[in-house]
Amino acid sequence: MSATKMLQILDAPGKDKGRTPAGLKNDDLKAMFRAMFFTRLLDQRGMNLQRQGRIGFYVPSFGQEASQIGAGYAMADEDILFPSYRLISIALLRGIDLRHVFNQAWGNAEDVCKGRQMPNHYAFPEINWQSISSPIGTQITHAAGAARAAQIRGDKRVSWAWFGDGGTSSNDFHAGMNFAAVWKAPCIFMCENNHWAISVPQEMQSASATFAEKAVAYGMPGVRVDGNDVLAVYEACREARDRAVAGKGPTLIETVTFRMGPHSSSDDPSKYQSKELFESWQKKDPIDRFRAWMKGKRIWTQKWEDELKEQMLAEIATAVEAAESTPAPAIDTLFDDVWAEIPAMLLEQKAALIDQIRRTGDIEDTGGAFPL
Amino acid sequence: MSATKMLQILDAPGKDKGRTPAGLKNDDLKAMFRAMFFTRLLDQRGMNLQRQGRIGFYVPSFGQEASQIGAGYAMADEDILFPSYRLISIALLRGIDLRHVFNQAWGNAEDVCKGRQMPNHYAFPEINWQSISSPIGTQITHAAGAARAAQIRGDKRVSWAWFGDGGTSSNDFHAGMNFAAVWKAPCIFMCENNHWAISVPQEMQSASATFAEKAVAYGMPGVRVDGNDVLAVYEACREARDRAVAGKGPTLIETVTFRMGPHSSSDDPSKYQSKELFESWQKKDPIDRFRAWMKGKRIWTQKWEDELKEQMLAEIATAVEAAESTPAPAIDTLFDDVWAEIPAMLLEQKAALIDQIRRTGDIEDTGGAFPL
Amino acid sequence: MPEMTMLKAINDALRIAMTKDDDVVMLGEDIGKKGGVFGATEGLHAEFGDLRVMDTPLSECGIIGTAIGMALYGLKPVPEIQFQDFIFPGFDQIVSEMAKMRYRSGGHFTCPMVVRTPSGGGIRGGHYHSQSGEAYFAHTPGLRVVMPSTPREAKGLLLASIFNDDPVIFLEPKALYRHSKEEVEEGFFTVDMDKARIARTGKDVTVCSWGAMVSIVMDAAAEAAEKGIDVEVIDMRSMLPWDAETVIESVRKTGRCIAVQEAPRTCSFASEIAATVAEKCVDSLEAPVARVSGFDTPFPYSLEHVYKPDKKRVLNAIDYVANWQ
Amino acid sequence: MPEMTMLKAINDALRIAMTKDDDVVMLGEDIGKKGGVFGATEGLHAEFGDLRVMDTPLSECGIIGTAIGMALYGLKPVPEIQFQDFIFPGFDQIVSEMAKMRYRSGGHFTCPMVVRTPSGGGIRGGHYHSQSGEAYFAHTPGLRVVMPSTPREAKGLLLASIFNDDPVIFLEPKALYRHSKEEVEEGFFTVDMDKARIARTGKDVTVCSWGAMVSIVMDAAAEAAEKGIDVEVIDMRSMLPWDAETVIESVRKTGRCIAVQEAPRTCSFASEIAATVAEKCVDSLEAPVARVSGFDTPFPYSLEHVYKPDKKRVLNAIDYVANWQ
Ligand SMILES: Cc1ncc(C[n+]2csc(CCOP(=O)(O)OP(=O)(O)O)c2C)c(N)n1
Ligand SMILES: Cc1ncc(C[n+]2csc(CCOP(=O)(O)OP(=O)(O)O)c2C)c(N)n1
Ligand SMILES: [Mg+2]
Ligand SMILES: [Mg+2]
Repeated sequence: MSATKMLQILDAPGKDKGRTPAGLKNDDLKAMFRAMFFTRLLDQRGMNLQRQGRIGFYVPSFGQEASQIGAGYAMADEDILFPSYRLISIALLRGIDLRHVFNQAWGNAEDVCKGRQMPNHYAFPEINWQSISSPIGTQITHAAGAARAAQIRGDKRVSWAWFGDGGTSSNDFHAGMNFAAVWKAPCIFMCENNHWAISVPQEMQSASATFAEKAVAYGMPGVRVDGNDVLAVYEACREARDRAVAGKGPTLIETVTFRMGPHSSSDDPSKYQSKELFESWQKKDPIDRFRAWMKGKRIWTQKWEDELKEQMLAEIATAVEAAESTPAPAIDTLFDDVWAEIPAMLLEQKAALIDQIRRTGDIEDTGGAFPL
Repeated sequence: MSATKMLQILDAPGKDKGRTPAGLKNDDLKAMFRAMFFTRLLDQRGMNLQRQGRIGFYVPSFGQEASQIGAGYAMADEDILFPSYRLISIALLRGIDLRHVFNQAWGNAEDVCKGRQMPNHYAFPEINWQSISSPIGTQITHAAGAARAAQIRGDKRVSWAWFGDGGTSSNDFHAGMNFAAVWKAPCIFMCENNHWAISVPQEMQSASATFAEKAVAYGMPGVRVDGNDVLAVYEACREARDRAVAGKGPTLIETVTFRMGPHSSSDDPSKYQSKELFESWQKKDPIDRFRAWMKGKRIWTQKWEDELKEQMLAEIATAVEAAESTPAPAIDTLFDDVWAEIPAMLLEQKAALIDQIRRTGDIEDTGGAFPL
Repeated sequence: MPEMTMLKAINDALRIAMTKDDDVVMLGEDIGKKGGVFGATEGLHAEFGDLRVMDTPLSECGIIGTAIGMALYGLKPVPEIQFQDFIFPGFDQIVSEMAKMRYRSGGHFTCPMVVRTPSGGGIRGGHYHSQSGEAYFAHTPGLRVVMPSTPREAKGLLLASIFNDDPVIFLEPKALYRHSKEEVEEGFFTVDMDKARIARTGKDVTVCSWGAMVSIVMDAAAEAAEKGIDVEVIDMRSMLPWDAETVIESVRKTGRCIAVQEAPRTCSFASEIAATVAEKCVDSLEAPVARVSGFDTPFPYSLEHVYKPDKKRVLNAIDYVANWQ
Repeated sequence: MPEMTMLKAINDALRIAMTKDDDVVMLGEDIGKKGGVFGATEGLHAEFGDLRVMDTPLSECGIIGTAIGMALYGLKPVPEIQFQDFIFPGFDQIVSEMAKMRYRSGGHFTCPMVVRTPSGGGIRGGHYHSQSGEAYFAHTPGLRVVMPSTPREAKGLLLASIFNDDPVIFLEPKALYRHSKEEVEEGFFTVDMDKARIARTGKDVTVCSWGAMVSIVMDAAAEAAEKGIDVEVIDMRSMLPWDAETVIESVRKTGRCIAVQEAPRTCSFASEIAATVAEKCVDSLEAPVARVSGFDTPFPYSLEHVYKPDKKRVLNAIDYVANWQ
């Protein structure tokens, strides 16, 4: 593995072509496909819901399904995830109930996060999925710290941090990589290079030839892998995890992929992205590539996919309906969870609000549209 | 030049040994020696003054004179300096009046900075020496920005940022290196690797094999040079400057040297540094090495050095006396220069203070000792 | 005079500044071809090119730090931070460098520059696209902290900020970007940021606010007038330095005062106004100085409309102080 | 009971916490072999080893960010920031992550941890080794902001902070590190940070302060007593959440109030106290609430003693409010 040469398996030239990475059975391959496919369907639905004005915001991961699921499949249950906002695929793979996803999108009363954050800012404690925030990169130092904590406790658990090409410019990338490397902490840094940070192309993000090479600055191995090749991503991650668990320290993995949709439901790439570039990547669609490979291996059939699709769409529809019909959180929840207990000063603010509503009636929701 | 192999000239094996870098005449060599030697004497005096309780704080650069003067000699007058607190040598080389140095150490009424900053936090506008602050690394992005500004204006001026091994861990190192590289800005990043960030040794600062290698992360050349070899440092800097002026972008230079004194007048290295390590570096004293080389070339004589020393000590003594006998800044200067004009709210605070002093007398100076 | 949204007025001010002075440069995330996520820099990259309108890597530390370097060199940088909530990775540069440069160098080095950034709620942005951080900046001597309340104010204050010798944090009330419209003079003009603006004269209660809250306060004042309460509305414009005199003079007349803001309450600029008014107007005050503000919680998502002070909440406070005895 | 300096009391508290609970870990610059630049962690590295007392690379962003990760994992990290002035490179982690973690995750993830850092003036440290930044933190819901005023308070409040479920910014008044001495109980005990401490009872004037200012206020109170002015001194202990009740009750009794701090004046915690007192005690106040504070300038070097409120300045304010009519 290398920081400059790109690992490929799916349709790589030569001997790699067609091999199945060690440890993967047909059922695994099918599960990987299923997860990628499900993500695509979910994203289409999420974007639609936003276009219809039913939810305020959505972040799809069109084109990045292999980069995500390859990694997700390499993780162990006990591992700890420090995800970005563009990563719902792995939560689904780890078995998160779809209702949680849509409850969060609506920020309703049953949302795990109590309607306090924008859509796509999930927290799923039952799968060690840490709470997502918007500031780019902040989770990277958390992952390094959690990995150090596992080391201190003597636990064999690996922390995974996800971020984009843009995220490599953040303060926390620099600090997180450096601390983890000095500590030789069991941490894997996943850089999804989807070529864009909103409208800023990768060559304006960094003058380095690759993002994987940034590992050199920290004395850490850097691996560059074809991010539209789910098997290559899986293998690179698996090896990095083995290293981490063996006490050999952290790894930076760059998955080279492409954002095949807008940055989010608020973005219009036509202002800054050429049609040709988009089309050249469409040809490398990670689902299409994996499907073709599986078909060649006779693991995939059209009938299987059709059945999957039907089931999945039904599942999504049910979850959407349930979430949409759940009311918003109660007003007094606004004051919970700032501190472990509500202090007197905040109780007073709460009482004043409740008193005002009692006297002058409900507060009108005037809305507002998210631009980004 | 290379990020992993170390450039040496002074007593390097093989053909480099003894060669004089292009462009340096005997007078230049003597000027370089003089500047290194002067710095050493000044630092001894500064430390003494602090020990005697006459100034509050001092930062010496014992052992780093070659690393600094080699670079200082490679700069052009029009270049812009973004120095660290451990770099008075270059200000002296560029002809700063010694009185400025001691006025600043005393923070007296004639101090360029009006007594507002700790000792060693100089600002020397007449030599493009930017104002120094204490937070580590903040000047690195400034240098990148000034270099970009020169590029925008079409000026052939180079910005120089100085920082230590510890400084490479700062947010601003990461951002400054990245921005400068993406912009191909005429900027030189000088990392003085003196092996310590106060008590933290370089191997706890970064797991990378060298600091020069960090350049790879930014797609920028990195150069590792013997920092106790003034000629090697000069040559590396000269080449980097030529590149910058030619529009070829920034360079990171790591000068490998050693902090042969305490971190500052407040530090005691015996708690964390072995005597053996110190002694091994004492043998590589940059002034001794350069003296030996010059002697071999018959450029140096004991008499010349003795005369220099006498002159320099007298010069220092005069400047110390003048600075020490200059009074502290007037109390009302406290309110100047926060904004371009003093706003009403601050005028009111000033008036209240002046009024109080008028009524209740002068304010007592209770002192306080700096621990770091 | 053409009618402009606040976004258009800001875009216009930027274009005028760049045309007037070659030293004005802009840098930030997505401000180039995309024209900014809100469109404030629309068209400027095409007009002024790569060297004057720079898309940057994703680092607010880098954006502000390099802008300071440009200012030290002699340019007039106008960096954009995509959301005020994302200014914190560059906070050290603001507090330690930008704010203190003039003072620490004895006046020899200065960094006049304007950090533009959308601030406040109104777009369903949750914790991280809605905060009002003015108190952080207003507690930092050396900075100017300015926030406009209408399109005309935005243009005039932005031009005044750019052609000013101090570093400015210019907070743009994103709720008004598209939802405010006003006739705005063409060409170059400035608005005096050292003076607060009396947006409505009145004799019963003084209400101080800034940014997007001003129009809400104006609505509340109109409704209060129907009930016979005559409200004087002060648009603060600048929070550091701030014009206490105008406020004090008003409260000496009305005897009652309210400060209205979106930010959390504790240690806020509303607290500063209340403290100052209570001290300076102790003899004329006929009621406690009330603060209407966001709660001491993070900015929420689903309940944003409950968190942000609205007309009802302001009216409630007006009733409270007007009826106090 | 042994007599301890504040430094010793803090060192003692840290040792007790680490002995009591294996999950307590420390990280920071120079806290290992060197024992911290002030010596607060002296001996702890030798006693508890590399895994529990970690020297880190020079990055406050890394120190606070990784400490949050450790807290999320279940440890109880106690990071040290070498000077409060150097916390700003990690400010984003504090404001965006540490403070909001509990709220944004619906209470599912929390990061109880204590960021210890020396604060305030008193060592001739100039701009960057002297600042009092409490207002920045006290404006950030979700944080606790605590500052002790004596060695005993330091030990008890630090232990209370470590064994507490919220993230705490623990500001150590460096001026008192070596210059305060007091008898302090041995072993584990805590001090209630939710309650302000009445350091001196009095009936004429209430003076609120915290950290190093408390002993200066106590001196001033003693001198005022000679002039027949009976001062009640309140040590706030915590600035967020803060105990307004104790202050209000006191001012209802004395009718006069002063807040004393080292920090710059505008948007400060003294402003918060003044605003709240003016609002809540409007009927009992017999004088304006005065603020004695640092000026709205950076912290100076040569004129540090003029910048920091001293006994004379406090007495001046006491005279002012006591004689107000
Ligand atoms: C600190 C910070 N600055 C700016 C933003 C606004 N922003 C949101 S996403 C984004 C681009 C992120 O790009 P990348 O890291 O490549 O991730 P991707 O969206 O491509 O997956 C930006 C600039 C932010 N969220 N946080
Ligand atoms: C942001 C910040 N954190 C901590 C400090 C305290 N401090 C002052 S010097 C220093 C070590 C610097 O080491 P290095 O960068 O290697 O420079 P050197 O002193 O060795 O020249 C530290 C930690 C500081 N000044 N700024
Ligand atoms: Mg990207
Ligand atoms: Mg060093």
